Amino acid sequence: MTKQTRRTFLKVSTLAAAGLATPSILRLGDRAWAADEIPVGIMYSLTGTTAIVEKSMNQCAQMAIDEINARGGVLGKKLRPIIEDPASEPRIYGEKARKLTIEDQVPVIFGCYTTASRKAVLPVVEKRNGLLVWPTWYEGEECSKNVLYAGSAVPNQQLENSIPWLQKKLGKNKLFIVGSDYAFPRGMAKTSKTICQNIGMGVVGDEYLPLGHTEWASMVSKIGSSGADVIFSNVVGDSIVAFYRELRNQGYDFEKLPLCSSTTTEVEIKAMGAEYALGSYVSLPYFQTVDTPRNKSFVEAFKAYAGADSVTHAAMEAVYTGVNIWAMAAEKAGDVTPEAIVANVGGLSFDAPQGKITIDPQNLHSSLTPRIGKTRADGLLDIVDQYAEPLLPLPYSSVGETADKRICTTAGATL
Amino acid sequence: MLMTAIDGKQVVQPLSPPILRTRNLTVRFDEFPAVHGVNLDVADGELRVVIGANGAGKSTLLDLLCGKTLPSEGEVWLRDENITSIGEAAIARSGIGRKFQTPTVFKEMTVLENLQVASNRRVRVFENLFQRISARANDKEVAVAERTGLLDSLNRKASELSHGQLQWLELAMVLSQEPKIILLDEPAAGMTAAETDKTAGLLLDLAGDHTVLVIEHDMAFVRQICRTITVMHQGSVLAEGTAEEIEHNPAVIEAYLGSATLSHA
Amino acid sequence: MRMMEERMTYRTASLVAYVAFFALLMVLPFFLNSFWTNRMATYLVYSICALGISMSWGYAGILSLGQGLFFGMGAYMLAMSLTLADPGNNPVPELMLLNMEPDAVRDLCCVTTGSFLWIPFRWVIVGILAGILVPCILAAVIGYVMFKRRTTGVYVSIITLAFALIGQLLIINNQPLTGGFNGLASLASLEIFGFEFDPYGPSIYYLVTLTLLAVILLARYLLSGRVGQVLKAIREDEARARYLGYDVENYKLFIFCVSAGVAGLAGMLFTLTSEFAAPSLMATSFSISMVIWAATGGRASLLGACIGALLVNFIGSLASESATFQPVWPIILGGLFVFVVLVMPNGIAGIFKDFFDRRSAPRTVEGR
Amino acid sequence: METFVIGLSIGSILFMVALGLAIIYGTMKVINLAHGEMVMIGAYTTVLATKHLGFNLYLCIPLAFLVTAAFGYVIERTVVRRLYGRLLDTLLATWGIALILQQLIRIHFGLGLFGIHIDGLGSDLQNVPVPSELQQAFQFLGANIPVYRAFLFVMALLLGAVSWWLIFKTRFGSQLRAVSVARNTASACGINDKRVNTLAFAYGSGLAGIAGVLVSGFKTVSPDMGTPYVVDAFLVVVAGGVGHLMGTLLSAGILGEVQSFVATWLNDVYGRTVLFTVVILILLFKPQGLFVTKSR
Repeated sequence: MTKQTRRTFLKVSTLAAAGLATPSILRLGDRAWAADEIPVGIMYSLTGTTAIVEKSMNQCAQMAIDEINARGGVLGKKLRPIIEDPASEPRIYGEKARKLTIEDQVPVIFGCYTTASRKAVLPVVEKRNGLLVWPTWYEGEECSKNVLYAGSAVPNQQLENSIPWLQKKLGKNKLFIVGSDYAFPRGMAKTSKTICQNIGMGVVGDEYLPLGHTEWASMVSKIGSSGADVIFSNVVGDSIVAFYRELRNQGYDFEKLPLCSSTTTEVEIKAMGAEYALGSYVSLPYFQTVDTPRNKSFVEAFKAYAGADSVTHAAMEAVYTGVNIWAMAAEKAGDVTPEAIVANVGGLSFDAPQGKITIDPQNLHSSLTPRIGKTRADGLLDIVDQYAEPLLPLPYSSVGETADKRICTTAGATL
Repeated sequence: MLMTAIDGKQVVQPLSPPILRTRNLTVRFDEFPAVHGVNLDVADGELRVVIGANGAGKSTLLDLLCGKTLPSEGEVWLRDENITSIGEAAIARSGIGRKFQTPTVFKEMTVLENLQVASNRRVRVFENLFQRISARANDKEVAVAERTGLLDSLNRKASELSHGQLQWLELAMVLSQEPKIILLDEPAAGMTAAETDKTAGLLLDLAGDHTVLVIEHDMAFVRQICRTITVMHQGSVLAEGTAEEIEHNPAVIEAYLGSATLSHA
Repeated sequence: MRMMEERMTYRTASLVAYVAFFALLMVLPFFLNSFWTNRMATYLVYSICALGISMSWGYAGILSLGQGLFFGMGAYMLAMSLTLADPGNNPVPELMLLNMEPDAVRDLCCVTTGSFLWIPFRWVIVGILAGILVPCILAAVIGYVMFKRRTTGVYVSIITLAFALIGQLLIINNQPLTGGFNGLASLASLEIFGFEFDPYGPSIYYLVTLTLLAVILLARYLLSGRVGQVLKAIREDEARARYLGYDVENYKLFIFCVSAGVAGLAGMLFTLTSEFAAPSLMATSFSISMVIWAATGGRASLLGACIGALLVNFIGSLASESATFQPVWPIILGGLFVFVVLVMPNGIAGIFKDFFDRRSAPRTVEGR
Repeated sequence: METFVIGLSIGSILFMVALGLAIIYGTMKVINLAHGEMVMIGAYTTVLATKHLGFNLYLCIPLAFLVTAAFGYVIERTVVRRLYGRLLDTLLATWGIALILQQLIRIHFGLGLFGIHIDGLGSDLQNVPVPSELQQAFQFLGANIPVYRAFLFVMALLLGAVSWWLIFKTRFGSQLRAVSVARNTASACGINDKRVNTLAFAYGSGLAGIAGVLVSGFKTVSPDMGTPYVVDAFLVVVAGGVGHLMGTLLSAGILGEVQSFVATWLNDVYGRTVLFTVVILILLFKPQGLFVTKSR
């Protein structure tokens, strides 16, 4: 050990000892925060399987908070982040959400990446009157009044643009839908099938593999023999890489058999090596390549914050949006309680990196701009199609929700 | 007992109906017949010694009797009950107790606990559900311990006992089981001369109340307990008779010719 | 009889330890805020789990690495009842409405394939009973084939592990029936005779503590009696026990089922403190964690296993909440596995016992 | 036909992982739950060697073998050896080692704590460039067969052959067999059984490392990638019969095919379920393994 590292080590261990020695177990008065601070929870996994993506979301949330604090904070108070690591396990998400909501008494948690983790947090925020700001695009089918779905796309915002585009622009008519085995891909598949029916496109397959599954050979050969001329992928996580690589190894080419994904962000492309994703399409409201001054400054700011080789992606942009729109709602309400935020956030607009987003007052989801990107050799995506105006969120599109016939309203969901 | 010679072979004709009978008992390992066509009749209360060279199939025979090994052919009868392949536990319950060559006891338990487990005649789970165990030995356990010289060691862990004491403990456990038939695999192995004498005495003592089947190498010991002897050779019964008869049996001598082991083995 | 005296001392000491432990648990809520009350209750649930492991592994030498399967089944059974008790899921759980065919009848009988299986769970009592019985029956089936074929040792561990994996996969794969990967999360609070258990209040805490107390007393009664003695004998030498006339398989099956029932009970209580049930409860890593809780506290000591579960989880949560310890916590945990096994195979309870029991010559490992 | 080839390649990977486990289990009766982590370390060796040393995939094979064998050597000497005869405890200790190894990769062997990051480590997903000649597919009997899958199959056979030679034709092999059949006798005959153990453990780990290199060519490399392999590989070993090379080979092939065919007809979940069920049935009704004739 050099002198320097030993000193660091000593410092680290002293800090650690101090950290361990002061748990606030005892109920000697509930925790009091300094009057000029507002505690906020940040809860993204720093360890475990989904840490890869969630680490960058954690950084982005901190960056957004730093920016707000630099501008003078919220209601004249600084935001003070309390960071928890739920270790990619729903069980621990629930536990940490309890700690934040009940013990630390934060008025808001910015957190979660997977729906399974959100479901574990849901009972906590609903019964203990907390607020979760949820960032990830997901299957919808939820209508909680304790969750602000800021910047998170729902199926209609990823599918209404892309599936007709595959038919019209690429001339493809036989769709194979493939996904990891959980609610999001299944919800996406249902909405996809409805859309396909409406536009007269055939669905030749709808298959799932367990999350984290990395043996894709059978599935790829199934796709090959199904006669499909286009693939829609709702595969997530580690499986994405194995899936794309298997397609390549079995000799498929995205020019002949195009693939459009709802989940493959810049992070996954970087992880698999851009050559394997080259030419594949992705449908999401945000890509690092969105060509606006607003986004350029966001990307620059994040690279300055997290390192030059980091990439920005949709879930992260939604985190950024979520923190900011929460702060706007707090300013408008003059209060940070979940009720005040929920009552005031409807109709608020934020000039996000992707463009203008607006919170829907009925379902607390966000109007977003659907985009389709095509992967290029450097691992970023060229935007090949985008809407001129943001599209309304319809979280229950999988069971037939339309703009005129809402299922999720301020009164809750009526199925 | 009457000894008759049929075709040069000596067969024991028991006076009382035999308590243990085997018929054509055969087992093969990889087509090699370890025990082959054994017909054994053991009378009630008899003390029977089985001898034979290494690999003659003596231990395998005991394994077949107590259910450790399943026979390829043949049957085992306990009085008029066919106990072939009914499982070790059921065989034990029907009245056969087995002591192994290397003592197998419950090492992490005390001597008393070992005896308690052995003497407990309720064997089903639900019978035992509400059974408490006493910290003290009952009369029966004291008696067995006394007989085997373990009275002073009741509260010691079995793992702390000497090898000889372990042999005694296993014997004590088999006795606590109160079996009709006791199978003993080289009970005197590893014992001092004094202990061997004591064992011989005990075996003679046991015979009568129990039927005892002993495997032994030590001819001195065999002579000491000197009852009917069965000689096994290459998996089959070669001869049966008293010690004296056996030592002069031409077939036995021929089988052991050159090896000259009978008197020492 | 110096030996006897020393035993007495150890006996008295463990009695004191038991009393002190439960006395502490009883007064604890007076000093805890609602978050820590809930967290402690959850950790005590883990203690019950460790207790189940200790019963089968420590006392009978059966190391199940699929305990999470039974825990998860227990959690699901109660969660199904509590799902139906939630007004938002009346008459049919929302998860089924989202997964049904558009023209299906909106009734539990036939809204999705197999949804009729939920019908009995309209009565909470069914959920509660099933939470213990279903894991027991499952264990009976698995145990029957395993033990009748005389599977032992590591084979048992790996087979149970494989069963847990299958269970997890099947639950995930049948989303319209089970909620799939996301599990069941919109649950009502448990209400018995009009009394509502609050996950954050002392009511659940005491429910868990008293259950723990009941389980530990029952386990002690069972294991200090004849059955425990025979199990210990089986652990020491299975064949010997057989030649003494015991049907070894039945004893193993019995304790395996009891252990599964205890895990199921813990699973139900987990549903109450954490308000959800998910397939991740059946994950291999969670099952193995349970084993290490028991190993740390002392595999062959019931109280030890409880304390082990509390300690490992408590330290774990503190470590994960301190920024400096968080990245090295898995290493500490992994190191703990190795350390416990190498250095203190009988866990904390073993050290406690050695302290009173110096004379017992070479230290040996129980329940290999 | 494609399904068959896929099954063959699944079987090949299974075989490579299981072979090491079989040698270790056969010799020492120890289940190494960190065996999957050896696969992981092999894969990370590949990542680092391609990134920093400019190695290609082929060169990484011997390198990864040496690296993982060294890991295996250390693990045996420091932990497994002390637990001789305590099988369940070994199971737990090696699981602990697995946790430690995973986390060491995540925190850059501890350097991450001091702000030093090594490109290729950490909790991110990693990938390995595959030589272009392995990225194609060729036609065989009218089926489209990826070169990489064929390569896996060839490598599996090659490793099987090398191991066979090592076990049956060398002095070390005869010692190994002696120890696995009768440890005490072997050691009484002057065989250093501890040394044999260590070498067997290291060799088995090395084989897993090679499997890791090959896996990295078509799967994601991440710290927890190895975990699923252990259970599958162990099932292969017991299904084939402990200590029987040929049995391991055949059972890996059969189980790979079972999984592949069921996955194609139904889905992968049922593929795995059927796989487990088959193995459990084998264990229950033929505990000696599929390809072993009963012996005393």
